[in-house]
Amino acid sequence: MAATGVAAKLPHAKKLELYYWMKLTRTLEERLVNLHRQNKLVGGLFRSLGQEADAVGSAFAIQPTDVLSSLTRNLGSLLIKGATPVEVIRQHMATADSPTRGRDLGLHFADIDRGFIGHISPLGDMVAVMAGVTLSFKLRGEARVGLVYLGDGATSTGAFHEGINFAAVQRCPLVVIVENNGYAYSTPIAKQSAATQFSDKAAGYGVAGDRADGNDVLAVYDVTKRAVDRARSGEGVTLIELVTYRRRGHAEHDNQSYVPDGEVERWATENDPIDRYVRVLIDREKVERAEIDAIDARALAEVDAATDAALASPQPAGADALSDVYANPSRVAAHWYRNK
Amino acid sequence: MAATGVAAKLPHAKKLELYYWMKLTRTLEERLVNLHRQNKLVGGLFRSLGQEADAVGSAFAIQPTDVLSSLTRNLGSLLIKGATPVEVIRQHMATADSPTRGRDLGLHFADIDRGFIGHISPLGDMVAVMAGVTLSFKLRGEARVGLVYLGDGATSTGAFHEGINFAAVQRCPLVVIVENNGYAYSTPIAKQSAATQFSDKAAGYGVAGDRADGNDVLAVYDVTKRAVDRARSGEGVTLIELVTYRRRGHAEHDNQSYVPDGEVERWATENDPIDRYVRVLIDREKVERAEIDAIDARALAEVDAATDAALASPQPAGADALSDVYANPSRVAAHWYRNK
Amino acid sequence: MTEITYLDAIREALTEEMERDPNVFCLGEDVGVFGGAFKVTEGLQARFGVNRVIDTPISEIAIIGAAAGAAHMGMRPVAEMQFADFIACGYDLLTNYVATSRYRTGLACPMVVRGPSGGYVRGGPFHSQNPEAAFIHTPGLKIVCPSTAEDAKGLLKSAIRDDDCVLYFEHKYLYRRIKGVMPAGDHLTPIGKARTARAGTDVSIITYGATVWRALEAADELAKANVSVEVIDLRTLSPLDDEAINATVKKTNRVVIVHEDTRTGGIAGEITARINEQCWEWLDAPVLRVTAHDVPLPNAPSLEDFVLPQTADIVAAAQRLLTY
Amino acid sequence: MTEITYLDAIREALTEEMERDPNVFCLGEDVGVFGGAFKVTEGLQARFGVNRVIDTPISEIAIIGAAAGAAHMGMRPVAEMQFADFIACGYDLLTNYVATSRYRTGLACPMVVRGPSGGYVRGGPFHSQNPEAAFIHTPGLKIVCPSTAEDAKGLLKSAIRDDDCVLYFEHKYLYRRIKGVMPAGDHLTPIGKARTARAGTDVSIITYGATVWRALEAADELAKANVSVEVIDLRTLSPLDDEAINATVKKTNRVVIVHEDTRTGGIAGEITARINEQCWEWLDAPVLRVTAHDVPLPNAPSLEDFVLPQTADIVAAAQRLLTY
Ligand SMILES: Cc1ncc(C[n+]2csc(CCOP(=O)(O)OP(=O)(O)O)c2C)c(N)n1
Ligand SMILES: Cc1ncc(C[n+]2csc(CCOP(=O)(O)OP(=O)(O)O)c2C)c(N)n1
Ligand SMILES: [Mg+2]
Ligand SMILES: [Mg+2]
Repeated sequence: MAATGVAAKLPHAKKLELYYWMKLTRTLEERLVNLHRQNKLVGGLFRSLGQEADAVGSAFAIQPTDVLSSLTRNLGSLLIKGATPVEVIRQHMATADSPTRGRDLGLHFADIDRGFIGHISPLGDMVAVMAGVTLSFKLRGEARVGLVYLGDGATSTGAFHEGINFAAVQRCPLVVIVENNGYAYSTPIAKQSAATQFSDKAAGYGVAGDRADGNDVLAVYDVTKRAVDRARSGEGVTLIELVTYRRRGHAEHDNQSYVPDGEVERWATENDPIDRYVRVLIDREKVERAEIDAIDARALAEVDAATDAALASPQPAGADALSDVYANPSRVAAHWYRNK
Repeated sequence: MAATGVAAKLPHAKKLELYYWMKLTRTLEERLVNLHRQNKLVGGLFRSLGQEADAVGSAFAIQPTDVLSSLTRNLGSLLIKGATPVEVIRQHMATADSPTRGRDLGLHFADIDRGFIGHISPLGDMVAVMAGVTLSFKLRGEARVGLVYLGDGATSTGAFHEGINFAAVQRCPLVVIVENNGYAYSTPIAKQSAATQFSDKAAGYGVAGDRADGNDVLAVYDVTKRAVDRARSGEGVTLIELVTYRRRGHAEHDNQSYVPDGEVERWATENDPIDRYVRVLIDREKVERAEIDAIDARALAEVDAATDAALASPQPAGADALSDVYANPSRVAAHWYRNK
Repeated sequence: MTEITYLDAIREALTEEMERDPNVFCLGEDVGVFGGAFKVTEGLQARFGVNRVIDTPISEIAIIGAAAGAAHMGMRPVAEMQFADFIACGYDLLTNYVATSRYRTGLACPMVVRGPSGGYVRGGPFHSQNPEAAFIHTPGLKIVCPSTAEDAKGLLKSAIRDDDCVLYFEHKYLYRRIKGVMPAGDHLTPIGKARTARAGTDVSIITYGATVWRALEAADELAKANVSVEVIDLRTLSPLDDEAINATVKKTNRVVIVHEDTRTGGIAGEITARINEQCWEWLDAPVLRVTAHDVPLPNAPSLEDFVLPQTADIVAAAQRLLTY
Repeated sequence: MTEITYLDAIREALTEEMERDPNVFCLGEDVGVFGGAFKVTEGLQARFGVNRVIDTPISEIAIIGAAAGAAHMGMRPVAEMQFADFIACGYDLLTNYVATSRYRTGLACPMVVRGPSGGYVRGGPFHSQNPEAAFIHTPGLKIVCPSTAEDAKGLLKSAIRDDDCVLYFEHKYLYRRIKGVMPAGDHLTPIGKARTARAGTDVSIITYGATVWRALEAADELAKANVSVEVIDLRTLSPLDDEAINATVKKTNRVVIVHEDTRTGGIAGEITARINEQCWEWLDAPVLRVTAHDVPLPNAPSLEDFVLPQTADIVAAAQRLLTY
């Protein structure tokens, strides 16, 4: 695990922070799994197990004023951008006080002030939207950068293609991260693309291409930081492929019957991003086990507190569904038979 | 002008045929220009002036049983596939006996038996459709090949991206030709793509990429033939960039105000595909000027005859508009106020 | 006779048609090894091979375009949208290419685009849509929406044999909740013919898809008050069965149109206009609509329940009609 | 006061809004140096610079997506579709992202998507479409269709200032055929308010866009037979001006709805349903529709003329209403 380039220069506290975010991600997701099993969530649950380094290392490389658009497996990125565990749990429980007031699912939520825009389901669309977010940075001469995530599968969408090409031509300050986790639902990458690697797509758009081990949080930070710096200095788009692995099914209900025997176990035992990073911290950064335990405890305490708060949250009232389709009119009328 | 590779082995008669198709294309288009000025056409007129070699050299490389999908500037390709000058004129005049019975414009017409499917307006769509045409060849084990054309501008569409990627993954026997003619309407290629060249897009799809001088008919034949042979032998998709130049405006009404001074003239005088090929025929193939004149006369006679036939064609009756939306019901009812 | 689910009925239709005609093949995301997100195509790849059940990239444009191209060449593709919501990505291909191909150039597009549609399942705004309205508006496309297991099978078989493109919107709420005994033999439900789900004389409820079952519940409810309700299950939305619509209007003179889709621009407007044009004199009361509210479909159960039409709403509308 | 064309009125609106608000910018294919396929944006890039009039790749998905992203950040993008027909390529972005963004996550999309729509110009099936129906059905989008030069300006200025996405379908048949004198000052036509294009008492014609002028011709014709026709120009299709619709129904008790769009699934159905629900008792006759026939729009003049609604058709429908 190379801490080369910029990652090597990260202060010690920052290196611990990287661990904290990965651990918080995993702890929070494990809590969501429990709540899911208890039937307390609304809708499916999508994990980023084994991909925490990819989400965390990349989001760690941007500034608070930068904007990212997360995908299904970027809980870690959202947390770094200021989304809180209680928001995430409420969102999964579709409570009245959730970020979308119970209207949308999972990580589909946004806060421009904190700099994140959750995705929508149709894959690839956010690449086009982030082309516009970063176009606005360019037009206004702001030194801000955008970061958008998509899966290996989403590279097959027209929206990805049009979005990255638009951003490339306009030299928007956009970093596009393809999270190659081996599968799109059940579809292996060989049935998604005939390219040798996803970073090969960069040349076709005339943008910089890069590729890194997505389970090495420092390498992820490193490759992203370089791209972010390029974007900020006006050098335009970079397409980064992060190679990782989706250890759970597409969502919790998916039994991964299509995965070759032993593949998941191999990644779990040999290539868990948190385990790997703990070894780096202990072996190279000389962090004490107790310090790591303290971070673990902190993450758990935060998730516990968030759970308590979320469990106390109310469900939305039905008629709340009628507001805010438009700014004006701000409310749709209920059908007459509901006002009886 | 290199007649290397397979083109060098073309029999003499075939080499003259190449000239005939280019000349027929130009003569027919010039006739359409006249008819357009006389207000005899319905809708705009799109020329392939200066791009005849690209259309002809490529379509010449496929077999009668192969299928191509032409674009705006592929009149030559359609002629080779058996579309007749009278059909083309009728189609532009929207006559009752035109291939689309007056329903669609210009080169938007098709005949599966002769192996051509004209494009529709939304750019890029035909790449997806041709992925399906060639998928059927693969599924049925037929040794047939598909050829689809798109402009530099159309490479920016989602349909192109999804279509070529699908064909690449499925290893469909499809040849995709990007006609880089410098402009998409008024938009120069630099505002369409940041890639150095369009053939750079091949790697991103894991397909073979190639590039040729689109105004050298033998080079076009050569590069296409290689791709067609690869496709036929099961090696999948090739993306070919043909470099050419659009000497007229997007359509005849476009005054090309956006084109730098002298650019059109330079291409016209230095790089006309027909002039260049005449020189090859005379200098290298030792063709007599009289033989060339005879071909010119033949093309003109054919266009004259076609014009006469087309001018005698009737306009469709209004109510003809109501048939064949579906196979069943085969006719839509006219609104009551039309049956009064 | 054993009952099978609506979902199994779809698979049975696919299986029979693939057996019958070697030109029939399936394509879509995860339809092969995995058998589809809802397991509709489960086992088909094992049975018919990878060339007849094709896993595609995530490319709705290409899936629809490729189906059209293959259809031109005489194949009979059945394309799956993993959720019907994503048909939006192929809107241009469907409306501009597929729908116009025969009309413009004589090229046939005998293909089916199928996918799970509809709500009542806490799917949120992108996994619950009823995409029919935009396509009803498109000449050249046909649309069917089965509400029973029998029709799920019979309409899919007819759709596959139709010489034009048929959008087949199966309702995910019904997948495992509804069962039926399949008629023996080559069971084909004709496209373009509605079904009387319940005969009655006082009020007509015209609907399709999942809300057929809510309409039947409402009819039961109303029967307790001696109101005789006729429930018409449209089955095909394009082309509409004007004959069946006119017949029920002339019979009951009072109509509620029910759909799960949002109200404005939904098909109820079209049906109301046709009733106006074709049998206005027979109406004893205005045509009423019971539909979703005009908002994106929210996720929380309380919100979804509020937005979507419920049985009580249909009862209320029928009762109102009886006051005229 | 000098008259300007409908097309110049659009340009005037863009110019004034770009002057007023530095966040307003235009993007689209060929809108910059070339000034657009119809020259609507001619001169704007020279005046406002390349950062405010942006030539884009041929990428309707990206144009709409980028407009949405910029709008989130406080910009006011005006995206051009070179022909409104190509909005089909961005259907997913518009219906799934733009329309739902505020509702789901509170993110505003104040943006305009404009483009030449409509036929009567021998444009054939892909350069003549009226794409409104699919979007009327989409909660979260607004739609305006100006028929006069004054409204072309006033509605565009209002659309640019609206805090949500407005689809602005300008009619290419009217571009240079219709002129008007622009009202002085900051001329804003309110979104959501219809206009009485002609007052009358016997029959109401409800329409919008290019057919407003055909309705007015029909009214002239009918006036010769002493029939007093009221013509309502909807101006905004979403949200519909129910008040104006109800008022004219209650005044004349006889309604023809006219639209250039194909009939089935067009907005006339929606309006008919609303009239049924809101003022059925006031109708003396069924609501009639005069619309295009349900086919892709063909190219030949004889075919196009047959398919599209003509003045005589409107006259015939009004006359029929008078027989009730
Ligand atoms: C346009 C579109 N088509 C289909 C889907 C259904 N779908 C949801 S996630 C998914 C797989 C995504 O795979 P990938 O992009 O690799 O992301 P990952 O889940 O592996 O992170 C699919 C097919 C969708 N959301 N959007
Ligand atoms: C999806 C779509 N958007 C916009 C247009 C309008 N349009 C027609 S041709 C054209 C330019 C095409 O340029 P290119 O692809 O380079 O082909 P060329 O005309 O140069 O051969 C445009 C923008 C269209 N036909 N389709
Ligand atoms: Mg993946
Ligand atoms: Mg070009």
